[in-house]
Amino acid sequence: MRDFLSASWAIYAKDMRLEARTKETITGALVFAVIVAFIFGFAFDPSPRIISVVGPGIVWVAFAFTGVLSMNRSFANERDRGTLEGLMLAPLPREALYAGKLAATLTIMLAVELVMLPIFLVLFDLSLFNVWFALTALVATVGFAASGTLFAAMAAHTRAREVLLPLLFLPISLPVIIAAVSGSAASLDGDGWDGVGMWLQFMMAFDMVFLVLSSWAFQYVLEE
Amino acid sequence: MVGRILLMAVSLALLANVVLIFQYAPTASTALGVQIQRIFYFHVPSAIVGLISFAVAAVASVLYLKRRVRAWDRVAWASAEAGTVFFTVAIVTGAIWAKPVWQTWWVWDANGTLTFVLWLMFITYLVVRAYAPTTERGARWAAVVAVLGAAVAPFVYMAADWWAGLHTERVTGPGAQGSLEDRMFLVLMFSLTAFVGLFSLLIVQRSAQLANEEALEELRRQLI
Amino acid sequence: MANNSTPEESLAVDIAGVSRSFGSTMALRQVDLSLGWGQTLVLFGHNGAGKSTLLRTLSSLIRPDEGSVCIAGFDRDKQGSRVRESVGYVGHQPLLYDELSPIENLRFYARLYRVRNAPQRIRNVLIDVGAAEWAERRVRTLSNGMQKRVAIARALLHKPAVLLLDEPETGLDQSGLKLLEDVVTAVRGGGASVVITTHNIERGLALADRVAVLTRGRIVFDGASTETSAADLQGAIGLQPEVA
Amino acid sequence: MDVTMKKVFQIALLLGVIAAFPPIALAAAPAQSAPVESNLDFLMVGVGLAWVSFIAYVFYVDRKNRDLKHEIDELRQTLGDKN
Repeated sequence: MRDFLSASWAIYAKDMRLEARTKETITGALVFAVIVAFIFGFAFDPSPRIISVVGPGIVWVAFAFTGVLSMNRSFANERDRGTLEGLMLAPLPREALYAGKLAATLTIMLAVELVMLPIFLVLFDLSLFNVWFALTALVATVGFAASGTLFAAMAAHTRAREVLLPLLFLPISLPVIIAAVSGSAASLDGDGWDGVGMWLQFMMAFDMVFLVLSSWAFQYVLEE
Repeated sequence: MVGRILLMAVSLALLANVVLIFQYAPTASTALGVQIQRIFYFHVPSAIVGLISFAVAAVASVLYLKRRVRAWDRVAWASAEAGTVFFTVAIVTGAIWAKPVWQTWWVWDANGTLTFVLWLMFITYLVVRAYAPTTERGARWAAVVAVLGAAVAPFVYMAADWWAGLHTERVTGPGAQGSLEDRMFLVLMFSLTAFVGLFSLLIVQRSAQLANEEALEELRRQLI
Repeated sequence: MANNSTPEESLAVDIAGVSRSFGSTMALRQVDLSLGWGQTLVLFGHNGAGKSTLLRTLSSLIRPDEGSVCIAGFDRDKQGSRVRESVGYVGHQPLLYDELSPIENLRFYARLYRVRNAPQRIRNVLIDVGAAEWAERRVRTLSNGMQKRVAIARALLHKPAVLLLDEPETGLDQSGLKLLEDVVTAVRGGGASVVITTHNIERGLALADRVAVLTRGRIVFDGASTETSAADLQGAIGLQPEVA
Repeated sequence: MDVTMKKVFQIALLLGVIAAFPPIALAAAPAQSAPVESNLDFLMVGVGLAWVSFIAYVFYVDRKNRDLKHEIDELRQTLGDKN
């Protein structure tokens, strides 16, 4: 167990150090999210009545697609420089590699979501600063990252990874998107646990199943 | 020899099915579209057989990942291809039936959403197999997609059901039938068995064809 | 002796009946190979003969279609991580992160390979490959030859029982080649074994205890380096005489 | 020569079956009461034809498959003897 933690920590620390130095993924994802928000800004007239209905949808479309973007980076540069082989050679268990990469992608996605909150406030006068929304966002992003990391490892090895990753990722994460939008809507209407609770439990169940399943399937995706 | 008997039996069943649907099945109530309702006997069986093919593909994929026996992968591939066709038929017939009766091309109820998502998963299964760098990896990745697709199915169904409950009044979509007259039920069951027969016929044939392809490749290898 | 205990009676490398095909091309065909401890095996063969595939199979990167692979007494399927622990591999790519310095790269790998007293060990291997003075610069700013030296340092970091070198001479300058020979003799002296693939017959023979020739996925010659000569090898492989 | 004869025979058989469908529908037509029902029978013919051609295709693929398998086994035989 100690080996598992130290190995996944090593990978997580390395990815964070690389990201801190290059800031490649976070800037890309952030710019993309802002553009998506702007486009929605023009798509709907920002009257409070419409925004309260459409708001959660906008937020989660932006988060889902920036998620796809940041997942793509997590394995793409490892694959292009061939360093993924270095990780395959090392005696670390495949699940630790999955856990390290999952944590790295999750951190970047949550960071982008955090920075987007004030932008949604300014653009749509949509105040997302409440606990229930934060909980929904956290559990949903874990759901995204769980299968996303697995599919990013798959897509990185193909020539059409920008096409393949969304095709792989979006159908699987549809339930999370439905739950996140409904949960966020409920949290915005201010009905705490009785409104948001069922969606949170749904997403937590989803996360459990897909964290276990994805880390089991990870070995088959990586193996040459 | 078994193939021939199955072939004959399924052919007769399919032809008899056509006659049954148009002659024996009663005319439906106006609420269900009177004559157009007869498409129901194609729509529901193809959706059900689509689900069966997804289950077969998922189970065969798990066995292939565990035991690496090529036969399992061929079965999974064959049922994925057949399943894609059945789901396409289900979606098209569902739309044809929904438009005149419920004035929308598609009802996003639990059944409809599940059929659509699993159809997308099958497309992803075939795309991943085509885009993979080598045939072995393509087989393994496709197997992973099938397993994850099967795992997401209950979540999609539940999320869509809750979401539909929240948003649209309980429209009687293709799924919500109420009780069937016995003659309707008989024709439905006959049609379902005919379709299941067709499904197994396609699986037997397609996996035999895949086996031939692999045997040819093996021979070519020995010649070089 | 290597830092992990290796059962005495086992061999450093013991593979039998290994085949592997990619699509319709057979990369390896029923390959049997064994290598004792403290020995160097040099593998010759023209391009596409399957040398790299064989080496990657030994390193457990590639899973064979058939056959068994035992490295340092551990079975590849049953004790995968023990095999990976005992192998040092240098391929065509250095497997280093451009944005990190050699020291940061080695510190990362030291953690993955659970190397004890890592800082000391990192300094030693960097000195062994002559990469100490530019160990702080980003790998992106280093030349291919320098990156290859750091890659060799990475492969030596955890004192592997079996060192696998895939055409290590590519990219190395004269002093680099000299260093490579010192490293190989030092590793062999320490009781570990080395498998090298190369095109350079003279240099290969100089390092080899055992020589093997691979043609189209099959081993056509496998014997002590004394049993053969540069001329025989050229005949066997069908290579033009290599310019030393 | 006889292979093409076999093909001709099979095509003739297929066309025969397809041609047989309309008379059956028309024979059944008068039994229907309301006139509006008649186009239902044409629909039946249409769907029936679709299924017949599909079934013919399945038979065709099945035969192709078996020929291929036969050929592969033969190839394996000759290869087996050679080495």
